[in-house]
Amino acid sequence: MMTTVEIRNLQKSYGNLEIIRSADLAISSGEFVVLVGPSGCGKSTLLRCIAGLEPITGGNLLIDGDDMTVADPVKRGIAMVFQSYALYPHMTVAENIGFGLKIANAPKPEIRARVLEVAKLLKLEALLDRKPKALSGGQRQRVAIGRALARKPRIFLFDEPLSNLDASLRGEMRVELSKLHAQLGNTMIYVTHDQVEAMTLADRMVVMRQGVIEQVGAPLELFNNPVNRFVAGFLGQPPMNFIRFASASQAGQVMNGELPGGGRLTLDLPPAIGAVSTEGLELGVRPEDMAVSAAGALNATVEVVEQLGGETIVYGRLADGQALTAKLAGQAGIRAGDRLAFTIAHERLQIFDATGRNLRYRTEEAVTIERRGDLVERSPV
Amino acid sequence: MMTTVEIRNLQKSYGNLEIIRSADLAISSGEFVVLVGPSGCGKSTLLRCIAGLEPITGGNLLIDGDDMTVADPVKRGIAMVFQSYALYPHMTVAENIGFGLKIANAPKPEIRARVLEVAKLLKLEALLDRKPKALSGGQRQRVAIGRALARKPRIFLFDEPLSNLDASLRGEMRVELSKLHAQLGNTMIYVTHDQVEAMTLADRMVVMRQGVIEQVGAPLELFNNPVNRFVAGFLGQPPMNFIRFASASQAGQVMNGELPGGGRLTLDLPPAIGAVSTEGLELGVRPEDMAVSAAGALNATVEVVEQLGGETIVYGRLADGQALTAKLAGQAGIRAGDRLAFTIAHERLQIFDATGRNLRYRTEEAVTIERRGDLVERSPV
Amino acid sequence: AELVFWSMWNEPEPQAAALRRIMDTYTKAHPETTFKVVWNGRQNQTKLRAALQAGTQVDFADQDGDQLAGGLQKEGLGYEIGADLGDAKAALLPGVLDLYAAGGKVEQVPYIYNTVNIWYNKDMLAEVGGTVPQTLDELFTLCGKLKETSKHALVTEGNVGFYQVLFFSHLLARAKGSDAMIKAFEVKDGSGWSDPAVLEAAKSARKFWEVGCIAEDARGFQYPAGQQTIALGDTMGELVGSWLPTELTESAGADFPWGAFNFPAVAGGVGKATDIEVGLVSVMVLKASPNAKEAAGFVSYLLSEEAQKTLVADGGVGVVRDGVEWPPVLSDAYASAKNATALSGFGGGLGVSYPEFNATVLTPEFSKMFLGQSTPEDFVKVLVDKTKDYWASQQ
Amino acid sequence: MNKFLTLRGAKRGFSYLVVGGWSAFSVFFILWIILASLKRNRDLFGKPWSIPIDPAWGNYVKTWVNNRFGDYFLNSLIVTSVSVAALLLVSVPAAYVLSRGRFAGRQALSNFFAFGMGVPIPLLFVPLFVIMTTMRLGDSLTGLSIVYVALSIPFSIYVLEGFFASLPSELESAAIIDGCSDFQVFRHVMLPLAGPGIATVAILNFVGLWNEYQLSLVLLNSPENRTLSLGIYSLITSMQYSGGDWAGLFAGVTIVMVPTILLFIILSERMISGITMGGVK
Amino acid sequence: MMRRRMVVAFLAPALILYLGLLIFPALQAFYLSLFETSGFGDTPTWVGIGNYTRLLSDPIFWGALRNMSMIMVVGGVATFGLAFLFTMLLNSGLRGKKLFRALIFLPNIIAVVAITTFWSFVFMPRYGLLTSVLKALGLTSLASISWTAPENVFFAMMVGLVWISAGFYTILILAGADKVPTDMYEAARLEGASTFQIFRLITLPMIWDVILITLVLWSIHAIKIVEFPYAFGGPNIDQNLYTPAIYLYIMGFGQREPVYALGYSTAIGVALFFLTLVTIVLLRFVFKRERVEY
Ligand SMILES: Nc1ncnc2c1ncn2[C@@H]1O[C@H](COP(=O)(O)OP(=O)(O)OP(=O)(O)O)[C@@H](O)[C@H]1O
Ligand SMILES: Nc1ncnc2c1ncn2[C@@H]1O[C@H](COP(=O)(O)OP(=O)(O)OP(=O)(O)O)[C@@H](O)[C@H]1O
Ligand SMILES: [Mg+2]
Ligand SMILES: [Mg+2]
Repeated sequence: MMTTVEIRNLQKSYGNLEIIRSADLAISSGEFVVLVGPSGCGKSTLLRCIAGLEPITGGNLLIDGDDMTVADPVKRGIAMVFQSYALYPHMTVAENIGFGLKIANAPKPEIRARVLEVAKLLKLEALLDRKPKALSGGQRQRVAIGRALARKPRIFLFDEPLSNLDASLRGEMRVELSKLHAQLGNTMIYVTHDQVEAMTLADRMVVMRQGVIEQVGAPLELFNNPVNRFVAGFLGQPPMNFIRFASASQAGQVMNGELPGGGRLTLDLPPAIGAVSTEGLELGVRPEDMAVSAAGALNATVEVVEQLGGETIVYGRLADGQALTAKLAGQAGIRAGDRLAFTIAHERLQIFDATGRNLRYRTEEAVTIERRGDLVERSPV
Repeated sequence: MMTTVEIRNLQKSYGNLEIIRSADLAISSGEFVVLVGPSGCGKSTLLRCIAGLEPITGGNLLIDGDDMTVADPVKRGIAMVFQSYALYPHMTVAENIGFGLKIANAPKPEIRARVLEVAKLLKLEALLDRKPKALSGGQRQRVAIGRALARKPRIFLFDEPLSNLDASLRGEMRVELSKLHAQLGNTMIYVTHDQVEAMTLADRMVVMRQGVIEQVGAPLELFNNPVNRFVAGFLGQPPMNFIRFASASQAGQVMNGELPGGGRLTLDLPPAIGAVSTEGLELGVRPEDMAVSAAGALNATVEVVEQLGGETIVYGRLADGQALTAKLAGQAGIRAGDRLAFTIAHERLQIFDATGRNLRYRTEEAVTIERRGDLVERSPV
Repeated sequence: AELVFWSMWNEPEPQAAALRRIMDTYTKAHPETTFKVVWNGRQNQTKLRAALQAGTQVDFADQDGDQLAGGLQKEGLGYEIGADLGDAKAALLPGVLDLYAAGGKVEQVPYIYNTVNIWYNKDMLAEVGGTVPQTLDELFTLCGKLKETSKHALVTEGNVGFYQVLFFSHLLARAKGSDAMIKAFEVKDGSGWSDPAVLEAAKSARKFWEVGCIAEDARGFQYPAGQQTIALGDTMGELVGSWLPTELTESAGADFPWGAFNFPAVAGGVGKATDIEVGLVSVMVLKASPNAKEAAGFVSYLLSEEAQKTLVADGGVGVVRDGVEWPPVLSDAYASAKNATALSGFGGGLGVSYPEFNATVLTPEFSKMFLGQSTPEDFVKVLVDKTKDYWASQQ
Repeated sequence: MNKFLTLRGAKRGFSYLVVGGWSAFSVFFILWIILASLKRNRDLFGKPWSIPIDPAWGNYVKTWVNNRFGDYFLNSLIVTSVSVAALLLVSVPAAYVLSRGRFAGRQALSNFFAFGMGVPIPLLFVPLFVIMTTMRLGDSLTGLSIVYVALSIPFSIYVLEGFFASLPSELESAAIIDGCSDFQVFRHVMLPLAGPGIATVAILNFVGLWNEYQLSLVLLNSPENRTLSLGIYSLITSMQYSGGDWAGLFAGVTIVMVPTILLFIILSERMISGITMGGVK
Repeated sequence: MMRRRMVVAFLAPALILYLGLLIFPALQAFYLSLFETSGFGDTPTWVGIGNYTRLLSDPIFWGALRNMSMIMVVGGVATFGLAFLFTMLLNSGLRGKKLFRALIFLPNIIAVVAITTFWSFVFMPRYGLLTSVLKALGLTSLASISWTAPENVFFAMMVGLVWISAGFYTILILAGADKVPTDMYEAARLEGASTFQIFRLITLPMIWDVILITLVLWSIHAIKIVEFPYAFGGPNIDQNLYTPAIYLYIMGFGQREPVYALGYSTAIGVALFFLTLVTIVLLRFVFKRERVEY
């Protein structure tokens, strides 16, 4: 199945309200694209435009090279899982799932078989005869997914399909979706708020903000090489720390900065960068890129410690009062009031100028950066 | 504000369908209790029973010591955020938020001020005049929260209030809720699927399964000292690995086990345990409690590697084909097909018998276990 | 006293205006008598029924004589007024007071007079060189003549059964005399209808269609479409009451050459062409009225020359007092009333004496036959059977 | 691709043809009545298709003045609007309780009201007249309004119950949690949400009562109390005996028709802007 | 959750009016059906169920019942067919939905006499609108049909009746359909359902409660129908157009002929009432479905 989706300068407004400014995106056949962005940035709207549920205000939509800007939704060969589920309240779970097939005039036994298959996949076998009203939120969401799966469309659109599932079920579903994708090879466009989902499922991720696509790329690429402060801050949980330099100066390809509390940093800049304003520069440090060590350049006083079981989040303040978050593995015995020094991995730091631009953004195809200190001992297979 | 909630042998059925079997729970004043459990286990139902929206089939509900089993919802002094939002479609956002105050006959300027305050907190200022129809999913959810906040009730009930928010907003909201709780000191009962939320917000967590409360306790207590396989597997993401022993034998307070692939383990058992059946014993290992090391006792072949940016999840198989998941910090350069050896932290392991009981569950008040290898250098304050 | 008068007229109608004037004049002459009029419109008697149940005081009321006869009068609610009328009685056109006087008791007093005739366009008759037909055959001949000019002699309303039934009642009356209809019905085994004259009358009625007196499409005319064809010059006339010129004034214009002649005689029949069917409008003083005498006084006045003239002048209607000329357009009707040898109610009076049978059997069944949905033979058979049933159920 | 487009266009075209054709007929109907009201009687019957080049405005003057349509108009307006308002006041709460309350006998009571729709109105003429006269409300607009309200209750409750029943119960829960008393739940949440339904019922009743004449015929006597539809009715009955002014009748009909159309246009906007259940998820 | 006090307060006014001005007079009337009376203040004659036995053997009543059933079934199928069609088309994303909806409803706001007069002009032989259109189209054989002749008049009446009713029920059904959340339609559209399928599989079942209500209303309307056929029938209505309710009117209220059989007429009314009850109960039973809440 070869299905490409291309969006060219797509715009969408409700009356005077511009929701999507201008989106360009080319999705190649069989790709799994994940849309992320803050609430209200227009992800659902973009999905609805692609599905043909909303008329597009401007620009073009091409599916497999055919202009589908004004085509009927059916013609587009799309299945969608709605954020609001949109289950038919008068049909049982089985009927909901089989509805699309029934519409397509599939023979009854085939429908039944397919429904069972999907139900099994989604652990809905026991609920097939219930009406949506008697389902829990998570159960409803699974039915909504099942409905889309049953139809074997060219393109899947998912609007936060797992948001109401519990963590373990969500993990399972995620793996199932991943497998499904591998198996069917359909093109999938997926909206989520869950970073884990986004990072693990996506071939490519699209980060949106207020109706504008900020950056598109492979998950790690975005994570390691964000184009600006917004993308950097949006990905990663807890979010990246942005630390205002006490002072900074550029020397050609090198940026020298002084951290609050006195620590010093020297960071190289990409060759293309030229001279930049050192006004309002910020250092971007991910909480997980910090390690506690007496030799550390960043000194902070701990304010809050969150124990997540598998890891510990430490919230502190730098000498000048700026906030700092660190994520440590395991259950660290740290208490509020402790004073800690952190070492930070230089090669993973970003620098943002006052406009939010990432000075260390590398325009060449991003390279996955090897982890500092490789834990792996590769045994010959 | 001193508000305790006590549930005594509470039961709830829909017709013949028993949803909550028998729940006992005492929530002390100002406590933040989080309910977790798989989808459909009855969390929302329990909340609705407490709110007085569903008649209770059996048992008692006490609020501040008063029997409220059949009391009017208004009398209970409760605010609730619904899983399905339940916004009033005919009111603007401002009216939705201010509705409870209006009903309580608060003076208009006061309502306006309060609405603004809440809207600011929830970043809804720009949307105050819209109707719910013109809001995105996340925006609706924030309005639903705002509506509850505005009223300053004795008890807050939250039914997955953040499930539709993006990660960073969710993080912020979580901190806000936490602050709010600290500030108001209200009793809060909170349902969520998000483990991070659960772990960080909860004073105590309640784990439910199919209408039964499995375990109640402080988050880390549950995490470190789960009463059974279900609780152990439910908390922690990715979930705990359950590894069937190749063979096992009990010697008094000590359990000797052989792992698939030949590694051996010797684990002590709590004094009270007595003799147990060694049939079908499983070892519980959390993915984050494993470290790659040539000396490790667990040998696995890597099948899938998920790069989450800040951490790496490795899915592998043991010698006898059992699945194994490990979570490593940072972005490890591991590829499918690699063969890895893991060391595991003995003191953090659990052993489950065939019925799912945790043999290493300690009945004494659980102690936070110090992390192996303390990273902290405590500097005198 | 203040007399309460419930009237069948609507306030804006000229008849109401005329009555108003008469009452005013009366009050001037008898200052102790004033009037409170409730202009109820045609549903007057039905409303009266409810009012009487509620004990509302009404002193006198008016309505079509037929309806009063079958309603208030039949229930004995009318005040016997005969004695109060005095010499007015003698001054009326022939038969008027007797028509409804059951057993000689006068309980309602007609004051407006409508005759049933064939109302026609005089110019059209002249154009085909025709004269007023005296016999049925002459009428049919005239029909033929008109048909040649692709016009029609007569029309009817396809949905007005009581217009259609006039053909039957007239044919029967011309054959067997003015009271033939009632006589035939009152034979309790139904055999009254078995008289061959009845079948003959039915067949003759059908003949009006067969010879083209009436246009085929008239079956489908919904009132007032049929009568409008007279105004439009497609049809010469219609067998109908003398109200027709009034009804058509708006369409035909004030100077339309109206004429009227009686339904012609039938060969070998005992009935005369001067036996006519009439529709009278009557007043009735209610027995329960505390002011019955006073009301009766007014009713006598209503029959006076002065009052009757006012009715003609202001109301544009024909009246019951002999010697009071009707409006010019109705002059033929006046003549026919003056020369009447016998009077009967509408449709041979069956509607007065046996309204239910008339409404549920005779009219609809005749209409069916007349418009070609059944045969004359069927029609007669139904009459026989139903009459029998009717009387059987009355036991 | 193009084939798809034209196929879609054809379907579209069919929809417009059916709906548009039907609507066009309604427009034709209205126009025809208005044109008929401006014709002379002779042309009305002879040339039903003709357009009155020389409109007979006199028809209106006659009807409005001679037949007191001016007064009737006011009466109709008062009786109808007061009745509809009172009707809603009475039947909306009842329908609400009947559809969303939980008490023994609810279903039975609801059926009991529904059965009222089966009573043929003519049966009530005499008893109602007697009752109204006894209560000294005979021949008065007040009495008529009260009767209108009472007799419209079954239909209104029946239809309204349907509207209330389908509102999401989640919102009821939310309102209860927000501290609403049962009355406030009704007043602030359910009532506004049922707005389109209530508007629908209001329109249907308004139209029905505006054109009602049988009851008013029985209950009203005095000409000064008459309503427009009675006016029309007397115009028709006067056709017999005092002249068939059909064009005048159409003038009367137009007078009766115009306000209803206007009102309908205004109210239907409300009815049509049904509240989308966007807030419940 | 509702307090008893509110239940009482909300129900009381409606109940009082209903009992006082509908049930009480109706019972009085029902009682009257056991008498033979003209209603003119005479003392009624007790006949027990006499009026009813007479009714059973009254062919006119049966004929009227047949007409009524024709209206209910044939007219019902046509009315609902059209209403469904309009609902479907109007909800398929046509522009000008509001305008069309208003125009389709329009006939309902016009006095019945005006409508019947209009239709009699449409069907009038010789000069009628339909005839002249057919003539203009060269369909002379159709043009010469007399649409209002006795054998056709019932169907001519039905055309007019359906024309009005279709608008009425379209409005009610559309109002119901508007309650269906739009994402239901969207989901179905994505799954490839045609306009017709969406209507049949989504709209119809989801507004089943409304459909049931409209079906009940239609049946009651058909059973009680007087005005339209009566006005259509003109001053002396043809038996071809009788419905039981018209027959009731004619027997009891001295229309044209002075028939004042109030007792008998009332018996017809009572029979109609029970017919209505049976129909409502039957409909509710046959069309009963689980209530859909969304
Ligand atoms: N019908 C509408 N009219 C006006 N504005 C609307 C409408 N629907 C959505 N919006 C606005 O469009 C913006 C984008 O909405 P959208 O639903 O696409 O957001 P989203 O990215 O999916 O958010 P979330 O993650 O919260 O679901 C929001 O600001 C929303 O308020
Ligand atoms: N009205 C009802 N009738 C019958 N069963 C119901 C009804 N409402 C809920 N249930 C069932 O009760 C169980 C518990 O539902 P509940 O909504 O409490 O689950 P939950 O724990 O909140 O799940 P989730 O996390 O998916 O929201 C589910 O299995 C659901 O199917
Ligand atoms: Mg969204
Ligand atoms: Mg839930």
